[in-house]
Amino acid sequence: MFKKVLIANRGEIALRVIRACKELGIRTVAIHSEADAASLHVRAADEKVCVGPPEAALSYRNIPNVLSAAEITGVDAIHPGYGFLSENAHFAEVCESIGIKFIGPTSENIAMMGDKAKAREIVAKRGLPVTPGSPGELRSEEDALQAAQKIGFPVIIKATAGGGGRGMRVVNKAGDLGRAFQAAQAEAKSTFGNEGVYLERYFLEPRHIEVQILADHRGHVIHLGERDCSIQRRHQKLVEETPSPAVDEKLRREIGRVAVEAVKAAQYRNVGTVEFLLDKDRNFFFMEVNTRIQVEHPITEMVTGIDLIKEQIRLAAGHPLSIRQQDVVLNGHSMECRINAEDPEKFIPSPGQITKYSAPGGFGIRVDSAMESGAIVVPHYDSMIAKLISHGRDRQESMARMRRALDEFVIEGIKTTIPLHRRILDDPDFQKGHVSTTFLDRFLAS
Amino acid sequence: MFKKVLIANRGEIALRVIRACKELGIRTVAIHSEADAASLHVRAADEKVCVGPPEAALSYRNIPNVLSAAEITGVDAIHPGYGFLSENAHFAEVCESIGIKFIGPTSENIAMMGDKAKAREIVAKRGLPVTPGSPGELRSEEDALQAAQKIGFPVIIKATAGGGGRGMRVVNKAGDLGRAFQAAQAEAKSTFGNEGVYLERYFLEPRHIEVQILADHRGHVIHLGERDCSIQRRHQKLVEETPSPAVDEKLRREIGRVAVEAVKAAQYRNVGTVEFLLDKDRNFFFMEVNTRIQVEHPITEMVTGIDLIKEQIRLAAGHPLSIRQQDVVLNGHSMECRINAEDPEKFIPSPGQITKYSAPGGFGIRVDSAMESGAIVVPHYDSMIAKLISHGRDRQESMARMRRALDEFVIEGIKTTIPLHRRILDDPDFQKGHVSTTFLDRFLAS
Amino acid sequence: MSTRRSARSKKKTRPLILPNAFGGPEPETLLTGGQTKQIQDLIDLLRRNNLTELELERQGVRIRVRLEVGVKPVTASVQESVPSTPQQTSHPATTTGPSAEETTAMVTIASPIVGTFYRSPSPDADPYVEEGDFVKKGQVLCIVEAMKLMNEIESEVDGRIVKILAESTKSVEYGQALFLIDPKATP
Amino acid sequence: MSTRRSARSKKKTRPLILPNAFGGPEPETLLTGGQTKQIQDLIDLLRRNNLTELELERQGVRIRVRLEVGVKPVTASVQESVPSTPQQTSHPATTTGPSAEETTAMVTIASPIVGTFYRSPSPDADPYVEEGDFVKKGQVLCIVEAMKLMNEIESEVDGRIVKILAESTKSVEYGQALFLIDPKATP
Repeated sequence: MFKKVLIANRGEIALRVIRACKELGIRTVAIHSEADAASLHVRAADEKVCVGPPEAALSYRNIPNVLSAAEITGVDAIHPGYGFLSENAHFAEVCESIGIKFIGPTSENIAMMGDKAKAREIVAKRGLPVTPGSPGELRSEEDALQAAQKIGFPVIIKATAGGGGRGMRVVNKAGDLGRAFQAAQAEAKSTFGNEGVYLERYFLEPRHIEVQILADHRGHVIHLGERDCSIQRRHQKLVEETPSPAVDEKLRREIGRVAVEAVKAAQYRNVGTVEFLLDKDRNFFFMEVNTRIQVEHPITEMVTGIDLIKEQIRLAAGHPLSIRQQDVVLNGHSMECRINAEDPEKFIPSPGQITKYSAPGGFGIRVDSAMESGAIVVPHYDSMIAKLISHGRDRQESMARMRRALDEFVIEGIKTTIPLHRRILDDPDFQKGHVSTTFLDRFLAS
Repeated sequence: MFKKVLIANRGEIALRVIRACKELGIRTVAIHSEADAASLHVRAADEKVCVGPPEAALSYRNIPNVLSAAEITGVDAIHPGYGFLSENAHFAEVCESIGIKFIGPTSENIAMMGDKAKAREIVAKRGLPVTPGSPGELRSEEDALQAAQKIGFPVIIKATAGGGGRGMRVVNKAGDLGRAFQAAQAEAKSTFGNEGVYLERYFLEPRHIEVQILADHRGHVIHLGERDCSIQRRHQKLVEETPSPAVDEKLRREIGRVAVEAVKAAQYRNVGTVEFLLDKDRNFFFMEVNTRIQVEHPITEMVTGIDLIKEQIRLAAGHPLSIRQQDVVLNGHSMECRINAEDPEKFIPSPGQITKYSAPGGFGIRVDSAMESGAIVVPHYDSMIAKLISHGRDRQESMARMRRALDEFVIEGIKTTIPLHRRILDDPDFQKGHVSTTFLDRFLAS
Repeated sequence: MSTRRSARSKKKTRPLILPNAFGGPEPETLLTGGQTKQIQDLIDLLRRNNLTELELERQGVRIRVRLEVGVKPVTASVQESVPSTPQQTSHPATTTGPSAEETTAMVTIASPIVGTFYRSPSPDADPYVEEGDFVKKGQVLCIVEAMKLMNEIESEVDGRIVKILAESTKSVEYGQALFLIDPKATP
Repeated sequence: MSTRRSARSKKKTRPLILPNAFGGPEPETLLTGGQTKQIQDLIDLLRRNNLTELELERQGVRIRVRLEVGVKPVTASVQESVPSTPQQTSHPATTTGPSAEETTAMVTIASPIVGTFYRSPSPDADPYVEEGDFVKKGQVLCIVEAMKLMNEIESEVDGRIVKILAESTKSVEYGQALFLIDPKATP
């Protein structure tokens, strides 16, 4: 097992990883920008290194400084968290080359899955269901038109290097395709430095269902059930839950099997998430593999009892899987609300000092956050400041706990999305589990 | 189901009950003394009533004021928490007589089990194992001597109305019996207003094992496994865990069956706890029944997923048990550390203002507390200010989580027992689960 | 003695009216609003009374004003730590306390028990007292009903009823101010 | 150009020494406008009342204003105990910063990268600079090794090296102060 791990991240996920390391008896090194010198994740670690100015590109994404920090502190491994360098194949490769273990999949896994069109190809070749779409990257407008006419409108154009809604365009008819193609390419290039785009059938009211997988170095793969992440605003997840109200035991087995096969096809290692679209007729289609720990991983932990960060670390250290598929038991229901430092109506970021912070507690409530009274939410990074996670014997109890915990949560000095979450939980359709990825837009419009 | 419940308690247990009520959609009324006007449990409730000055006897134990508060707010039921009026048969009886449901066992149950000697008699009559001792209350010194000589020294004299170590005396030889008998009687009278005492064999290094039971109004009874509460200082529990390292599946079934039979013998209703001594040869003996929710109930909740406060409320409202014995599954291991506002070495209470309060969070950690930054720990009540509860897949993980959570817990301005808990968790005997009720005294002496 | 039915009194038979057996505590005014103004008030108070030192501490707020003997200047210190200010939730019959000026040298009669406040011995009887009335120490001012018992609340001083702070038939909590009496007033 | 072996350099071959390509940021101390205003208000209050001392503590900020008897000037001190003060954990090569007086009008040369600090180009060579030396803008002061690359750190000003704040062969983090230079000094 590793003796010392550097956490190449900040905020709640850095603290989450530090906690797991402490429980495993591993020493920790925090890195931080000048803006985060007083942050909780820094104080929670055994050692700390300032790696740059507030701008993420010059600090948390600064590969030379991050690796120098790893070298001068003598760590065995680096945990990248999510975001920043977590899906940077080059970074994973450099780590491997200098003998520092990258806690995550191989650099080849990251590179392969990072090319969304390529990933679809590999999965489709195995005979697994992928969203109908262009076979690979689109070379031209004509190429796009041909593909779109074959699968039928509406279609969605996506960046091959994409994620988070950037470089995406929905096209309803052939006449709009040319302009959308060019716009998506331009946005893809400016955002990801890669203008490659592909297209897929666009589903009208799909659910976003993802499956958590674990894979060891011997190629054994298991899945830990699904997460329903349909509550999204501009492709940013806001509320996640497991099990999905739309997935029964039979569908769970089927979609789990496909997820396991998909990552086996890619010789995938460590933890990952396979994302699917689930249409109204309960057909599901592979979308992509996320080669990192996900923000919403805690809900899977709550129902399985399995600590995913510890599993990541154990798998990276070369341990075989300690759990067999038949040992995975899903207990009850869990839900997560992402609390963002944003105006809950206009979604304008609301950085500033938290004058009072008091997190809810008690049975069935978990809070993952690096915030505290007096902490300053800086404007340089993601606006997510806390994850509120509930667990109950069933969806009803889990929702009731979430409601009372949202009522208890006190964050003063900045605006947060807590009131929005409270409203979502009061919505009758949400309460019945009748949601899709279009739910939130309609909810906000009404 | 009840529409509105008054919580006749304060601090963490009042907040615990308020949370359960909110999750059930029940309105809540907090009561408070003048010393607690600004407390979190008061702000968490829908309504609040000041019931007296700081002295508990004139406020929280003031039956006329508590019942008047229930009347003027129009509640259907009263939850007594633990301590204060929770085991007061007269209070339960008055509640029943004025048509307000007492959330707990019947007043007869409380009265019967409150007489410890009587409870032993009832259980012994059913042929269940009780600690060898006097058949009932001791009438005289000669009576005591006769009983002691029959069962053999050492013996322990206990108050029939007792609890919490008051009115107890260990006697090693016949010559010491007379003085100890008189001292125990006097202490029993001054503490409980009842000088009745009885005696039992005194075990040298027993474990304190207790079984959580649930009983509905139809007489169906189930148990939720045991709790090991052997880490005690002067009969005050400090650390509890479940499952007990000393109890295997076979013993659990056996001790559970006895616990269920014992409360069936008393026609017991609602929730309760049956306390046993477990000797080194794994013989167990009935000690008493606690007719209230226990401080340490959360660890049972963590491994069973069953919300005991909600069950109390449902059972009091006349709902039948929704869980059968075979549906009770124990998942993993849970531990609780009671954080007291006390000097961790001298155990002198440390009231005062909490200048900074920051509770630990993350996976497998639960905190039940009504404290916050700026809160004032008043000297009038119990010194317990927080319960830190861990849960893990096994005892190892649960302990590792507890350790890192104790390290994270920040309470400034007053002294707490956190450093003591940290030391206990580092003790090799504790880590191996080799403990008894004498553990802490030896630990503190070394 | 008299009988009276409260809102929830269906099961009630003959409630008793008990004489006052409680001593009411006096509510104190809290520091709220501009601190500068309050410190100034304390300094003025200190000067007017030729004090050398004045210290006030309540609910996490400590104010200390000191005048060095033989020296003109005064020392003042305020210490406040109030993250836990009580949040007002909907409690039965919330009464905002009288302001600082009103209570100067006034005596407050507070409820010694939790119950229901009645201004008259029975629904058709006249109120015990009205605002402006002069009362004697020991005179009954009202009844607070609790547990089917009617408790007479008596005045602790001679004086004039300046204000009646609770509403008849409404519930009152322990320590809630019921009457404000000016003990200096004479008929 | 020169080669040098660091503590973890078994795999290293021929490291490069790079010229300074970074600009060091200057640390600032801040007092918010609101705080200044509040202190002024307290001083005014003190003066108006000829106080000797006034202390105010609220939510972690304590302000004390004192007027010495028979002395004109006013002393003001602000103590802020932000709940999130960085706890000093064992980080590589912790350097306590120079005190306020020392840094007045001084220029701090900070490390623009994370790495290992070396005062000389090779183990057997003389240090680039010593305390008391006069340096020119652009003159190499030290090397910080990172990722097998030797980065030369140059002076940003003309002046005298007042203090060398880091220890050779020890690691330095981003922004860590390495040298204190007095730009007003002349040889």
